[in-house]
Amino acid sequence: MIKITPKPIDIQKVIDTASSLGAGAVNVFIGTVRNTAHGKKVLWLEYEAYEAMAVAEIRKIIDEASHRWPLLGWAVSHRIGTLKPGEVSVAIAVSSPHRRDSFEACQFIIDTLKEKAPIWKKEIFEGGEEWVSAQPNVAKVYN
Amino acid sequence: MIKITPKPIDIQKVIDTASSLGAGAVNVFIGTVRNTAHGKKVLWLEYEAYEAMAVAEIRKIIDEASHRWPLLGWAVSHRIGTLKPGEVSVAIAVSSPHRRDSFEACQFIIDTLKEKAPIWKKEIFEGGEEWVSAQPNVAKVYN
Amino acid sequence: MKCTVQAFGITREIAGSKEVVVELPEGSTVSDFKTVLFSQFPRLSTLTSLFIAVNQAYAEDSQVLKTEDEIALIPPVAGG
Amino acid sequence: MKCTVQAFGITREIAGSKEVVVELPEGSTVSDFKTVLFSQFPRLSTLTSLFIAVNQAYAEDSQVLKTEDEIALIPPVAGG
Repeated sequence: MIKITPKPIDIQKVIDTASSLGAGAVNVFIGTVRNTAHGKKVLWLEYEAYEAMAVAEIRKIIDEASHRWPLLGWAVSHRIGTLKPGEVSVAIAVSSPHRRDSFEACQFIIDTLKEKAPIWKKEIFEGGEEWVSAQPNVAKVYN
Repeated sequence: MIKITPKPIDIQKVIDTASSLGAGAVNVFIGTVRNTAHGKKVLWLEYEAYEAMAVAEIRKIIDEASHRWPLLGWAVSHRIGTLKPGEVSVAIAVSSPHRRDSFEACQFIIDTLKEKAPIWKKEIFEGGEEWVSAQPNVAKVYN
Repeated sequence: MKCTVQAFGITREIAGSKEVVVELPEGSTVSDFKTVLFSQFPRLSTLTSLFIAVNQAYAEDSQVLKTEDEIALIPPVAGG
Repeated sequence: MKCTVQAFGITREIAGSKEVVVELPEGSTVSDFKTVLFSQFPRLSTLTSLFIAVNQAYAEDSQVLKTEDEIALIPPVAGG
Protein backbone atom coordinates (compact mmCIF):
# COMPACT_ATOMS: atom_id res chain seq x y z
CA MET A 1 0.00 0.00 0.00
CA ILE A 2 1.32 3.41 -1.02
CA LYS A 3 -1.00 6.22 -0.12
CA ILE A 4 -0.84 10.01 -0.42
CA THR A 5 -3.80 11.31 1.49
CA PRO A 6 -5.31 14.50 2.91
CA LYS A 7 -6.91 12.48 5.72
CA PRO A 8 -5.32 11.62 9.08
CA ILE A 9 -3.14 8.52 8.77
CA ASP A 10 -4.48 5.35 10.37
CA ILE A 11 -1.23 3.97 11.85
CA GLN A 12 -2.76 0.67 12.93
CA LYS A 13 -3.88 0.08 9.35
CA VAL A 14 -0.38 0.82 8.05
CA ILE A 15 1.01 -1.71 10.55
CA ASP A 16 -1.63 -4.33 9.75
CA THR A 17 -0.97 -3.95 6.02
CA ALA A 18 2.76 -4.50 6.54
CA SER A 19 2.37 -7.46 8.91
CA SER A 20 2.87 -11.06 7.90
CA LEU A 21 2.49 -14.43 9.60
CA GLY A 22 6.06 -15.31 8.62
CA ALA A 23 7.46 -12.15 10.19
CA GLY A 24 9.00 -11.87 13.63
CA ALA A 25 9.54 -8.13 13.38
CA VAL A 26 7.74 -5.03 12.22
CA ASN A 27 9.50 -1.69 12.24
CA VAL A 28 7.45 1.47 11.98
CA PHE A 29 8.63 5.00 11.37
CA ILE A 30 6.25 7.82 12.12
CA GLY A 31 7.08 11.39 11.17
CA THR A 32 5.34 14.02 13.26
CA VAL A 33 5.13 17.78 13.00
CA ARG A 34 7.44 19.47 15.51
CA ASN A 35 6.23 22.51 17.38
CA THR A 36 9.48 24.38 16.76
CA ALA A 37 11.95 24.81 13.90
CA HIS A 38 15.07 27.03 13.83
CA GLY A 39 14.03 28.18 17.30
CA LYS A 40 10.72 29.54 16.03
CA LYS A 41 7.27 28.36 17.03
CA VAL A 42 5.58 26.41 14.22
CA LEU A 43 1.89 27.21 13.80
CA TRP A 44 1.18 24.67 11.08
CA LEU A 45 2.63 23.02 7.98
CA GLU A 46 1.29 22.85 4.46
CA TYR A 47 2.23 19.63 2.64
CA GLU A 48 1.91 19.34 -1.10
CA ALA A 49 2.74 16.42 -3.41
CA TYR A 50 3.05 15.62 -7.08
CA GLU A 51 0.92 12.62 -6.28
CA ALA A 52 1.37 10.33 -9.28
CA MET A 53 5.12 10.80 -9.30
CA ALA A 54 5.37 10.53 -5.49
CA VAL A 55 3.65 7.14 -5.66
CA ALA A 56 5.96 6.10 -8.52
CA GLU A 57 9.11 7.20 -6.65
CA ILE A 58 8.03 5.51 -3.42
CA ARG A 59 7.34 2.34 -5.38
CA LYS A 60 10.92 2.43 -6.73
CA ILE A 61 12.20 2.88 -3.17
CA ILE A 62 10.14 -0.08 -1.96
CA ASP A 63 11.38 -2.20 -4.89
CA GLU A 64 14.97 -1.35 -4.01
CA ALA A 65 14.36 -2.08 -0.31
CA SER A 66 12.69 -5.41 -1.16
CA HIS A 67 15.71 -6.28 -3.25
CA ARG A 68 18.15 -5.47 -0.43
CA TRP A 69 16.26 -6.89 2.56
CA PRO A 70 13.93 -9.92 2.90
CA LEU A 71 10.73 -7.96 3.42
CA LEU A 72 7.49 -9.82 3.96
CA GLY A 73 5.21 -6.79 3.95
CA TRP A 74 5.31 -3.02 3.79
CA ALA A 75 3.09 0.05 3.72
CA VAL A 76 3.72 3.76 3.26
CA SER A 77 1.21 6.49 3.92
CA HIS A 78 2.05 10.17 3.50
CA ARG A 79 -0.28 12.95 4.43
CA ILE A 80 -0.78 16.19 2.50
CA GLY A 81 -2.64 19.40 3.32
CA THR A 82 -2.59 21.35 6.56
CA LEU A 83 -0.94 19.68 9.57
CA LYS A 84 -0.62 21.04 13.09
CA PRO A 85 2.21 20.23 15.54
CA GLY A 86 1.89 16.69 16.85
CA GLU A 87 0.10 15.41 13.76
CA VAL A 88 1.47 12.49 11.76
CA SER A 89 2.89 13.42 8.36
CA VAL A 90 4.16 9.99 7.31
CA ALA A 91 3.96 6.41 8.51
CA ILE A 92 6.10 3.61 7.09
CA ALA A 93 5.95 0.00 8.23
CA VAL A 94 7.94 -3.03 7.05
CA SER A 95 7.99 -6.58 8.30
CA SER A 96 10.72 -9.17 7.99
CA PRO A 97 11.61 -12.52 9.55
CA HIS A 98 14.35 -10.96 11.71
CA ARG A 99 14.46 -7.57 13.36
CA ARG A 100 17.70 -6.06 12.06
CA ASP A 101 16.38 -6.17 8.49
CA SER A 102 13.19 -4.39 9.50
CA PHE A 103 15.13 -1.53 11.09
CA GLU A 104 17.54 -1.16 8.19
CA ALA A 105 14.86 -1.32 5.51
CA CYS A 106 12.56 1.14 7.27
CA GLN A 107 15.38 3.63 7.75
CA PHE A 108 16.41 3.26 4.11
CA ILE A 109 12.84 3.92 2.99
CA ILE A 110 12.35 7.10 5.03
CA ASP A 111 15.85 8.39 4.19
CA THR A 112 15.31 7.84 0.47
CA LEU A 113 11.73 9.08 0.51
CA LYS A 114 12.95 12.36 2.00
CA GLU A 115 15.57 12.61 -0.72
CA LYS A 116 13.50 11.59 -3.74
CA ALA A 117 9.74 11.77 -3.28
CA PRO A 118 8.26 14.92 -4.84
CA ILE A 119 6.61 16.20 -1.68
CA TRP A 120 7.04 19.69 -0.28
CA LYS A 121 6.25 21.42 2.94
CA LYS A 122 5.87 25.02 3.93
CA GLU A 123 6.32 25.92 7.57
CA ILE A 124 4.07 28.67 8.85
CA PHE A 125 5.61 30.41 11.87
CA GLU A 126 4.43 33.30 13.93
CA GLY A 127 5.20 36.17 11.59
CA GLY A 128 6.52 34.25 8.60
CA GLU A 129 6.53 31.20 6.39
CA GLU A 130 9.09 29.19 4.46
CA TRP A 131 9.25 26.34 1.95
CA VAL A 132 11.57 23.89 3.71
CA SER A 133 15.00 23.46 2.06
CA ALA A 134 13.94 25.40 -1.03
CA GLN A 135 16.23 28.40 -0.77
CA PRO A 136 19.90 28.70 0.16
CA ASN A 137 21.05 30.54 3.28
CA VAL A 138 18.14 29.22 5.27
CA ALA A 139 18.75 26.71 8.06
CA LYS A 140 17.79 23.24 6.94
CA VAL A 141 15.21 21.26 8.90
CA TYR A 142 15.58 17.55 9.45
CA ASN A 143 13.14 15.31 11.21
CA MET B 1 5.29 3.36 30.52
CA ILE B 2 6.72 -0.11 31.08
CA LYS B 3 4.11 -2.81 31.01
CA ILE B 4 4.19 -6.61 31.28
CA THR B 5 0.70 -7.76 30.46
CA PRO B 6 -1.34 -10.87 29.64
CA LYS B 7 -3.67 -8.73 27.50
CA PRO B 8 -3.26 -7.92 23.80
CA ILE B 9 -0.96 -4.93 23.35
CA ASP B 10 -2.61 -1.69 22.26
CA ILE B 11 0.00 -0.44 19.79
CA GLN B 12 -1.63 2.93 19.26
CA LYS B 13 -1.48 3.54 23.00
CA VAL B 14 2.22 2.64 23.08
CA ILE B 15 2.82 5.12 20.24
CA ASP B 16 0.72 7.85 21.85
CA THR B 17 2.56 7.40 25.15
CA ALA B 18 5.93 7.79 23.42
CA SER B 19 4.91 10.77 21.28
CA SER B 20 5.89 14.34 22.06
CA LEU B 21 5.12 17.74 20.54
CA GLY B 22 8.84 18.45 20.28
CA ALA B 23 9.50 15.25 18.34
CA GLY B 24 9.80 14.93 14.60
CA ALA B 25 10.21 11.16 14.69
CA VAL B 26 8.76 8.14 16.41
CA ASN B 27 10.26 4.73 15.85
CA VAL B 28 8.28 1.66 16.78
CA PHE B 29 9.43 -1.92 17.00
CA ILE B 30 6.80 -4.63 17.09
CA GLY B 31 7.74 -8.24 17.76
CA THR B 32 5.29 -10.77 16.34
CA VAL B 33 4.99 -14.52 16.69
CA ARG B 34 6.26 -16.30 13.58
CA ASN B 35 4.36 -19.28 12.25
CA THR B 36 7.57 -21.30 11.76
CA ALA B 37 10.82 -21.87 13.63
CA HIS B 38 13.68 -24.24 12.69
CA GLY B 39 11.48 -25.30 9.76
CA LYS B 40 8.73 -26.51 12.06
CA LYS B 41 5.20 -25.16 12.26
CA VAL B 42 4.62 -23.16 15.45
CA LEU B 43 1.23 -23.79 17.07
CA TRP B 44 1.58 -21.25 19.85
CA LEU B 45 4.05 -19.70 22.29
CA GLU B 46 3.96 -19.50 26.06
CA TYR B 47 5.60 -16.34 27.44
CA GLU B 48 6.56 -16.08 31.07
CA ALA B 49 8.23 -13.22 32.96
CA TYR B 50 9.78 -12.48 36.32
CA GLU B 51 7.64 -9.37 36.24
CA ALA B 52 9.17 -7.12 38.92
CA MET B 53 12.69 -7.76 37.68
CA ALA B 54 11.67 -7.46 34.02
CA VAL B 55 10.27 -4.00 34.71
CA ALA B 56 13.44 -3.08 36.64
CA GLU B 57 15.73 -4.33 33.85
CA ILE B 58 13.72 -2.55 31.16
CA ARG B 59 13.89 0.64 33.22
CA LYS B 60 17.70 0.36 33.29
CA ILE B 61 17.70 -0.11 29.51
CA ILE B 62 15.50 2.96 29.04
CA ASP B 63 17.74 4.99 31.37
CA GLU B 64 20.78 3.98 29.36
CA ALA B 65 19.02 4.79 26.07
CA SER B 66 17.87 8.18 27.40
CA HIS B 67 21.47 8.88 28.35
CA ARG B 68 22.79 7.99 24.90
CA TRP B 69 20.08 9.52 22.70
CA PRO B 70 17.92 12.66 23.12
CA LEU B 71 14.64 10.85 23.70
CA LEU B 72 11.49 12.87 24.25
CA GLY B 73 9.20 9.95 25.02
CA TRP B 74 9.18 6.18 25.18
CA ALA B 75 6.97 3.21 26.01
CA VAL B 76 7.54 -0.53 26.25
CA SER B 77 4.82 -3.14 26.49
CA HIS B 78 5.60 -6.87 26.63
CA ARG B 79 2.96 -9.53 26.55
CA ILE B 80 2.99 -12.76 28.55
CA GLY B 81 0.82 -15.86 28.42
CA THR B 82 -0.30 -17.80 25.35
CA LEU B 83 0.33 -16.17 21.95
CA LYS B 84 -0.61 -17.51 18.53
CA PRO B 85 1.29 -16.82 15.29
CA GLY B 86 0.72 -13.24 14.13
CA GLU B 87 0.11 -11.92 17.63
CA VAL B 88 2.21 -9.08 19.05
CA SER B 89 4.64 -10.11 21.80
CA VAL B 90 6.32 -6.76 22.33
CA ALA B 91 5.91 -3.15 21.24
CA ILE B 92 8.53 -0.46 21.84
CA ALA B 93 8.18 3.17 20.79
CA VAL B 94 10.56 6.08 21.22
CA SER B 95 10.37 9.65 20.00
CA SER B 96 13.17 12.11 19.37
CA PRO B 97 13.64 15.43 17.59
CA HIS B 98 15.45 13.76 14.66
CA ARG B 99 14.84 10.39 13.09
CA ARG B 100 18.24 8.70 13.27
CA ASP B 101 18.20 8.85 17.06
CA SER B 102 14.77 7.23 17.18
CA PHE B 103 15.95 4.29 15.05
CA GLU B 104 19.15 3.78 17.00
CA ALA B 105 17.52 4.06 20.43
CA CYS B 106 14.67 1.73 19.54
CA GLN B 107 17.05 -0.89 18.15
CA PHE B 108 19.24 -0.60 21.25
CA ILE B 109 16.22 -1.11 23.50
CA ILE B 110 14.94 -4.25 21.76
CA ASP B 111 18.46 -5.71 21.40
CA THR B 112 19.20 -5.18 25.08
CA LEU B 113 15.75 -6.25 26.24
CA LYS B 114 16.25 -9.56 24.45
CA GLU B 115 19.61 -9.97 26.14
CA LYS B 116 18.72 -8.87 29.68
CA ALA B 117 15.02 -8.87 30.48
CA PRO B 118 13.98 -11.98 32.48
CA ILE B 119 11.33 -13.15 30.05
CA TRP B 120 11.10 -16.64 28.59
CA LYS B 121 9.22 -18.31 25.83
CA LYS B 122 8.36 -21.87 25.06
CA GLU B 123 7.53 -22.77 21.48
CA ILE B 124 4.88 -25.38 21.01
CA PHE B 125 5.23 -27.20 17.68
CA GLU B 126 3.29 -30.00 16.15
CA GLY B 127 4.68 -32.91 18.14
CA GLY B 128 7.01 -31.09 20.49
CA GLU B 129 7.89 -28.08 22.56
CA GLU B 130 11.02 -26.19 23.52
CA TRP B 131 12.14 -23.36 25.80
CA VAL B 132 13.85 -21.03 23.35
CA SER B 133 17.65 -20.76 23.78
CA ALA B 134 17.59 -22.68 27.06
CA GLN B 135 19.50 -25.77 26.07
CA PRO B 136 22.65 -26.23 23.98
CA ASN B 137 22.59 -28.10 20.67
CA VAL B 138 19.26 -26.58 19.74
CA ALA B 139 19.06 -24.06 16.90
CA LYS B 140 18.68 -20.56 18.25
CA VAL B 141 15.72 -18.45 17.22
CA TYR B 142 16.09 -14.77 16.55
CA ASN B 143 13.37 -12.40 15.67
CA MET C 1 6.24 23.44 -29.48
CA LYS C 2 4.16 24.56 -26.51
CA CYS C 3 4.82 22.79 -23.21
CA THR C 4 2.36 22.97 -20.36
CA VAL C 5 4.35 22.46 -17.19
CA GLN C 6 3.11 21.63 -13.69
CA ALA C 7 4.59 23.71 -10.90
CA PHE C 8 4.72 22.60 -7.24
CA GLY C 9 5.65 24.12 -3.92
CA ILE C 10 7.76 27.23 -4.14
CA THR C 11 7.84 27.06 -7.97
CA ARG C 12 4.04 27.27 -8.00
CA GLU C 13 4.22 30.37 -5.84
CA ILE C 14 6.99 31.95 -7.96
CA ALA C 15 5.09 31.21 -11.17
CA GLY C 16 1.86 32.38 -9.56
CA SER C 17 0.07 29.39 -11.04
CA LYS C 18 -0.17 25.59 -10.89
CA GLU C 19 0.66 25.43 -14.60
CA VAL C 20 3.00 27.45 -16.75
CA VAL C 21 3.30 27.39 -20.52
CA VAL C 22 6.75 27.43 -22.08
CA GLU C 23 7.37 27.81 -25.81
CA LEU C 24 10.27 25.66 -27.04
CA PRO C 25 11.89 24.82 -30.40
CA GLU C 26 11.32 21.21 -31.50
CA GLY C 27 14.12 18.92 -30.32
CA SER C 28 14.79 20.93 -27.18
CA THR C 29 16.39 19.17 -24.25
CA VAL C 30 15.63 19.49 -20.55
CA SER C 31 18.65 21.76 -20.32
CA ASP C 32 17.27 24.04 -23.08
CA PHE C 33 13.92 24.04 -21.31
CA LYS C 34 15.52 25.22 -18.06
CA THR C 35 17.28 28.07 -19.86
CA VAL C 36 13.98 29.33 -21.29
CA LEU C 37 12.24 28.77 -17.96
CA PHE C 38 14.84 30.77 -16.02
CA SER C 39 14.58 33.69 -18.46
CA GLN C 40 10.80 33.59 -18.04
CA PHE C 41 10.94 33.24 -14.20
CA PRO C 42 14.35 34.47 -13.00
CA ARG C 43 13.55 33.76 -9.33
CA LEU C 44 13.48 30.02 -10.13
CA SER C 45 17.28 30.17 -10.59
CA THR C 46 17.69 31.23 -6.94
CA LEU C 47 16.41 27.89 -5.61
CA THR C 48 18.78 25.44 -3.93
CA SER C 49 18.07 23.07 -6.81
CA LEU C 50 15.49 22.55 -9.52
CA PHE C 51 14.89 19.18 -11.10
CA ILE C 52 12.63 18.56 -14.04
CA ALA C 53 10.33 15.56 -14.10
CA VAL C 54 9.28 14.10 -17.42
CA ASN C 55 6.42 11.60 -17.38
CA GLN C 56 6.57 11.34 -13.59
CA ALA C 57 10.27 10.52 -13.35
CA TYR C 58 13.39 12.62 -12.79
CA ALA C 59 14.87 13.62 -16.17
CA GLU C 60 18.48 14.09 -17.21
CA ASP C 61 19.55 17.46 -18.66
CA SER C 62 20.20 15.76 -22.02
CA GLN C 63 16.73 14.25 -22.40
CA VAL C 64 14.88 15.51 -25.50
CA LEU C 65 11.35 16.75 -24.82
CA LYS C 66 8.31 15.80 -26.87
CA THR C 67 4.99 17.61 -27.12
CA GLU C 68 3.06 14.87 -25.35
CA ASP C 69 5.45 14.67 -22.36
CA GLU C 70 4.11 15.40 -18.90
CA ILE C 71 6.57 17.94 -17.53
CA ALA C 72 6.83 19.18 -13.94
CA LEU C 73 9.08 21.45 -11.89
CA ILE C 74 10.58 19.75 -8.83
CA PRO C 75 12.05 22.24 -6.36
CA PRO C 76 13.96 20.83 -3.35
CA VAL C 77 11.77 18.15 -1.83
CA ALA C 78 10.93 18.03 1.87
CA GLY C 79 8.61 15.11 2.47
CA GLY C 80 8.51 12.97 5.55
CA MET D 1 19.83 -20.70 56.42
CA LYS D 2 16.83 -21.69 54.34
CA CYS D 3 16.44 -19.88 51.00
CA THR D 4 13.18 -19.91 49.11
CA VAL D 5 14.02 -19.47 45.45
CA GLN D 6 11.74 -18.52 42.57
CA ALA D 7 12.12 -20.66 39.44
CA PHE D 8 11.09 -19.50 35.97
CA GLY D 9 10.78 -21.04 32.52
CA ILE D 10 12.71 -24.25 32.04
CA THR D 11 14.05 -24.10 35.64
CA ARG D 12 10.48 -24.15 36.92
CA GLU D 13 9.81 -27.25 34.84
CA ILE D 14 13.02 -28.97 35.93
CA ALA D 15 12.33 -28.17 39.59
CA GLY D 16 8.72 -29.18 39.15
CA SER D 17 7.64 -26.14 41.12
CA LYS D 18 7.54 -22.32 41.05
CA GLU D 19 9.55 -22.23 44.24
CA VAL D 20 12.38 -24.40 45.52
CA VAL D 21 13.89 -24.38 48.98
CA VAL D 22 17.67 -24.60 49.30
CA GLU D 23 19.45 -25.06 52.63
CA LEU D 24 22.69 -23.06 52.82
CA PRO D 25 25.35 -22.32 55.44
CA GLU D 26 25.35 -18.70 56.67
CA GLY D 27 27.70 -16.52 54.64
CA SER D 28 27.22 -18.53 51.44
CA THR D 29 27.86 -16.78 48.13
CA VAL D 30 25.90 -17.04 44.89
CA SER D 31 28.57 -19.45 43.70
CA ASP D 32 28.08 -21.68 46.77
CA PHE D 33 24.33 -21.52 46.18
CA LYS D 34 24.72 -22.74 42.62
CA THR D 35 26.85 -25.69 43.75
CA VAL D 36 24.14 -26.80 46.17
CA LEU D 37 21.44 -26.13 43.60
CA PHE D 38 23.16 -28.24 40.92
CA SER D 39 23.58 -31.15 43.34
CA GLN D 40 19.88 -30.89 44.18
CA PHE D 41 18.77 -30.52 40.53
CA PRO D 42 21.53 -31.89 38.27
CA ARG D 43 19.59 -31.09 35.08
CA LEU D 44 19.97 -27.37 35.81
CA SER D 45 23.67 -27.68 34.99
CA THR D 46 22.80 -28.72 31.41
CA LEU D 47 21.33 -25.32 30.58
CA THR D 48 23.11 -22.95 28.18
CA SER D 49 23.49 -20.58 31.12
CA LEU D 50 21.98 -19.98 34.53
CA PHE D 51 22.09 -16.59 36.20
CA ILE D 52 20.98 -15.90 39.73
CA ALA D 53 18.96 -12.81 40.52
CA VAL D 54 19.14 -11.35 44.00
CA ASN D 55 16.57 -8.70 44.90
CA GLN D 56 15.46 -8.41 41.28
CA ALA D 57 18.90 -7.77 39.81
CA TYR D 58 21.56 -10.00 38.26
CA ALA D 59 24.00 -11.10 40.96
CA GLU D 60 27.75 -11.75 40.77
CA ASP D 61 29.07 -15.17 41.82
CA SER D 62 30.88 -13.54 44.77
CA GLN D 63 27.79 -11.86 46.26
CA VAL D 64 27.00 -13.08 49.79
CA LEU D 65 23.39 -14.15 50.32
CA LYS D 66 21.27 -13.08 53.26
CA THR D 67 18.12 -14.75 54.62
CA GLU D 68 15.85 -11.90 53.54
CA ASP D 69 17.13 -11.77 49.93
CA GLU D 70 14.69 -12.41 47.10
CA ILE D 71 16.45 -15.05 45.03
CA ALA D 72 15.45 -16.25 41.56
CA LEU D 73 16.78 -18.61 38.89
CA ILE D 74 17.26 -16.94 35.51
CA PRO D 75 17.73 -19.48 32.71
CA PRO D 76 18.58 -18.12 29.21
CA VAL D 77 16.14 -15.32 28.49
CA ALA D 78 14.13 -15.14 25.29
CA GLY D 79 11.89 -12.11 25.46
CA GLY D 80 10.87 -9.96 22.53
